[in-house]
Amino acid sequence: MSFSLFALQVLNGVEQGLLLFLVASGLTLVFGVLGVLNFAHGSFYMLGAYLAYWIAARTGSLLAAVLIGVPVMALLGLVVERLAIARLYKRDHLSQVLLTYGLVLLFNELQRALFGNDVHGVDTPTVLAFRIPLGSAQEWPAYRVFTAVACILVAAAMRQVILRTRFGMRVRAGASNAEMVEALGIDVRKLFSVLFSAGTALAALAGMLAAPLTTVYPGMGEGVLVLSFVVVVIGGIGSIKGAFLGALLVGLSDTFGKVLLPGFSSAVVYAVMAAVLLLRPRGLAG
Amino acid sequence: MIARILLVAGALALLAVGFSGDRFWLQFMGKAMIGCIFAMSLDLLVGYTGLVSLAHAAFFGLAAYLLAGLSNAAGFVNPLATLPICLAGAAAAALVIGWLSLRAAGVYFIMVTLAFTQMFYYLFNDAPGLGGSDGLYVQERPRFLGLDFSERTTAYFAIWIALVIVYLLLLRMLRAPFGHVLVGIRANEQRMRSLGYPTRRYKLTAFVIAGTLAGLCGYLDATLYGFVNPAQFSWRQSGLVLMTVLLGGKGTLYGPALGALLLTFVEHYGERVTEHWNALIGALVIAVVLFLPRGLAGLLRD
Amino acid sequence: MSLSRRTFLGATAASFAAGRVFAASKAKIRIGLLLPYSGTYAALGNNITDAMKLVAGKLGNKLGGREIEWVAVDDESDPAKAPANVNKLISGEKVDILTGPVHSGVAMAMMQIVRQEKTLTIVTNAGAQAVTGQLCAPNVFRTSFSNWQTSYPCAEVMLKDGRKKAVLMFWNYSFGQESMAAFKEGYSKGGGTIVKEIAVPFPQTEFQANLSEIASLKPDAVFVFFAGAGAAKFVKDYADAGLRDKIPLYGSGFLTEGVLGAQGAAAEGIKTTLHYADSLDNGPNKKFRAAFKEATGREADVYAVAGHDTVHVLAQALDKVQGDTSAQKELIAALESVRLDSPRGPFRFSKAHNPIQNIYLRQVKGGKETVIGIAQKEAEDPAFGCAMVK
Amino acid sequence: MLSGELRATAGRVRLRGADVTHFPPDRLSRMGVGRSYQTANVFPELTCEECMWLAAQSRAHTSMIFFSPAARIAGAERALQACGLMARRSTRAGELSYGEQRQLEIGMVLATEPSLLLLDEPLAGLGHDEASRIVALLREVARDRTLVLVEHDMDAVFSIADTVTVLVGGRVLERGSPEQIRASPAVREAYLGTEQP
Repeated sequence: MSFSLFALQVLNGVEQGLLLFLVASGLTLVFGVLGVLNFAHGSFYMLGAYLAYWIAARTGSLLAAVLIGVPVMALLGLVVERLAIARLYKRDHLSQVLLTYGLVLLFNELQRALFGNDVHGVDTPTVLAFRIPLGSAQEWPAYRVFTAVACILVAAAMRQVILRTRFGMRVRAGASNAEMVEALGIDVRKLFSVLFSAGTALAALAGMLAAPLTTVYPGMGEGVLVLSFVVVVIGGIGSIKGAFLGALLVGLSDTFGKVLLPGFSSAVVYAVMAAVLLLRPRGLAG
Repeated sequence: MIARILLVAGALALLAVGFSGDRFWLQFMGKAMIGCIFAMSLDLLVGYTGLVSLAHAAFFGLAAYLLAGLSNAAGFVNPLATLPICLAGAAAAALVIGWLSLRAAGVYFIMVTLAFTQMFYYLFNDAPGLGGSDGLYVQERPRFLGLDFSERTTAYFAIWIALVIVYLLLLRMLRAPFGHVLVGIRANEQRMRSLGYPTRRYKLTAFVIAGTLAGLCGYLDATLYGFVNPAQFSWRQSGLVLMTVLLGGKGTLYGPALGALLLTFVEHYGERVTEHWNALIGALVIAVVLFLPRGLAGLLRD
Repeated sequence: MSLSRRTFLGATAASFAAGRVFAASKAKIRIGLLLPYSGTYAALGNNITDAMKLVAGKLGNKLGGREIEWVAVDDESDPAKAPANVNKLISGEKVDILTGPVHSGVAMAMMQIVRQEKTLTIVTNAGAQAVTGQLCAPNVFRTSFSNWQTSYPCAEVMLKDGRKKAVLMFWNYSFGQESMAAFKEGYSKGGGTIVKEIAVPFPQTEFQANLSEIASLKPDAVFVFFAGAGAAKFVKDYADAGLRDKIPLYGSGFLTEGVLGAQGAAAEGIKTTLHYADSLDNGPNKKFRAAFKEATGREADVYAVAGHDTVHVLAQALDKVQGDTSAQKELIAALESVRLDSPRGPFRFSKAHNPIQNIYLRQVKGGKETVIGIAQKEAEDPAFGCAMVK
Repeated sequence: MLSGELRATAGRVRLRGADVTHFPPDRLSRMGVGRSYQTANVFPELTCEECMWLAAQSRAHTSMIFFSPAARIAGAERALQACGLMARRSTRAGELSYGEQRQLEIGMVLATEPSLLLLDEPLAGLGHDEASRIVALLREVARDRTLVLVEHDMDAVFSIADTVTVLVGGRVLERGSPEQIRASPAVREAYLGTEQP
């Protein structure tokens, strides 16, 4: 592999990892603070992508889709938390897994009923519909650069919120000891609702940003969900920093797996995960 | 006492189906009974040891593929040879996956087992010579001493015997010291450790036993249908059996078996009622989790 | 008294016997549909079903004089559930004729059982080679295509265009693998060289790493197999990476079927081969497309055409045997002699019971699939390993 | 840390001369270190008898027996007797009073036949009667075993202990027999305050 090709592949891996981070960060936050393993997280990603398609097709603008869609999904997250997830906080993991698995089935049907089974494309915003030449042969669509930058911005913003705001302080306290937070007189229920809704919005935002890149199709959430699990496991549950590192590692190992071990590339990611677990059973940041 | 009579009556009723000779019901109930064994074996982990594993389908699929491989490539048809090999294969896989996964506790364990299931799925889906997503036929199904297990009746009785043996075996195991230790681990693992139990070793043993039984299910399934496919490895299958255990009532052994039977029938008749069959299942799962956490067995006891 | 009693008994017996004959010819004919109505391929299952019901309706809902009773099972495109679903239709519902499925893994499970049970079966989509190859059986027909048919002819097209060095890229599942094998067969025979084969795990849709690789390899052309969501994504990524104008893209027709809208301008100029195109200019096609649109509000597609042809094929053959499905030998002979003027052009069965049909060369122009020629006239699948072909 | 549940950041833990700093709790238990927790830590779903059984079984080397039913173990019976819960043997541990749960827990530790017991505030949260019952039990236990007791109830400590170490802010303030401690002005000032007996 020539150096320029190698550099290009690194770029591809990082870009893939960044998008994955956006999904996984919501998952890890919700788990870290609420203690709920949310299988429906992938469904929020999928619904986000479908909303992006649906709104963009009507308004002609992806930006409008994000501005309308993200609040809608945050609201959906709030409703789901109140109706279903809130009943799970004191329950075992089995109940959590199954209830959210049931939600996955329901959301799949919801998507079928609302949007049908077809595959849809979403146009990239016209401002970003140009390409940046890379090397002699290949070009990179500007939109990919945009999503990568957007993901980094979201990551930075999350870091600021968690480290510098009152809300973030409560989130950190909640992640380390939920009972303590309750004892301090903070309304944990409200904190949990807001956080779950934020996690949902993050997943949906990732789906919306990814929509022009991946196209929109039924079942798109499940592959992302399993990969996000791998990211969270590698990174260490509840750790945003870990999720960031994990996502980059997964993105890179998937990219290089495809090039170096074609035919078994999908198993590479899981092998990496097994290796990390062997060395650090609680994840990179755990 | 009443429960015991009901169980015996149920077993005899299942046995009676074997004499009906009806080709549909033989295969239908055969599949349902395999589901019973599958759910009971998972209950050993979920209900008794407190381990929520999503790797169960992997062992099922692995044993099924092993049988297909032994039959197609090596021409092995004698179950006295193929059954031990397939079970050993499932057990070995369970040992490796269990050893790795049990390094992680609680929710990590769930995610890691899920990831391993996916890995197995891709390995079997992508590996050359395994038929890819089309799957494989078991060209020559097990037969010996004039018994041909591609005959539905013969296969049915074999499955029935397996079901009865597995039930009695698990029952006995749970009443033995080993079973008590598992229950202790589920109830309070920290305490078990401070009492001097190397709990991980016990959990791993339970994981391997359950995985081996899941392998038995795969073996029986491949024998009954003569067809194996990577979809049998998919995490949806693992999710489904987990749901069966909860629906039936975890930690009761007979409950999950009951759940498997019920779900087979619901699936058979439910599909005619509505096209949105999966939404129905989804709603059912949510309802069971929220309103019936002890499952059908809990209902029966009250 | 005794006489009249005997007469009465005799009369009853006679009428009973007559009744049975009558019932055999007039009882409803049960047609099983093993198709996906949920999951990724639900749209395909719905189109096949709607087309079948549409055509049956035009024929008075009767085949060979017997009223049709449909028995549909949602196979969810899940091969793990397939054996149980097939059992349900054959042993449980006792259908006279089984049709379906879309997913070839489901088809393989189905073949295993129908070869044993001898149920008359019409495969309406799945293109697995084995169905009319290694596993071919007198009681199994296919009205769709074999994977070979959709890819082999494209090799010649590429060579004629002067593209002698190609990269292959495909989803690593049986549909993709078989399509590639067929293409390679034709391409090497014609003197082309394959620079690299890239297998992408199904159903992954992350292609960037491989696109970078293609860009560095600089072949004359790329031949791909993707379908559905993967096809939509790949074509867009390919154009986004700036490769569309540098290295022309060829593929089996499924690369653009049903996803042209999602692909948009990125699909412009792609050449594909398939046994059908929406824009085929013939009477039956125009008629069928109009009727389908009117009945369902949707555009007909290659899947609907398979449904359309399935019912016409059955109608022709069952008319010949007066609807008597128990006379299977005669019915099979009747099916083998079917000639159809299908929306896809002339249609008849090969000895292996796969359609002999034209494979069209299509190109995307102005966002529309246009037929620019026939890639292979009356293409017949080689039916490797089929015992019925001598 | 002593019982292996928390990892030491520095220093060494020695047991009979062997370095056991990084030993897991189950291994320490098998070496004869029994422990109880600050809050009662039992198996709420199991009966007293079953709890005792599990504890005694851990020393029986037969726990990997799969197919013969669990038999009664003499050690379990003895421990039930010793902690005074014979009458409650088939009550679920979760349904016991808090004091009884403590009794049960000490009984479980005894059933593992330890040579060294680590007890973390065994009297915390107990009423006067219950506490005196536990103190009596502990005095009995201490006769032929080493007992390490962490406790704030000084009366109880003085009545059981041979050696008392007073820790203030993580530092050893004074160490000696109960009499010496009682007499120590430093301890009196730092800990007992005006509450002098």
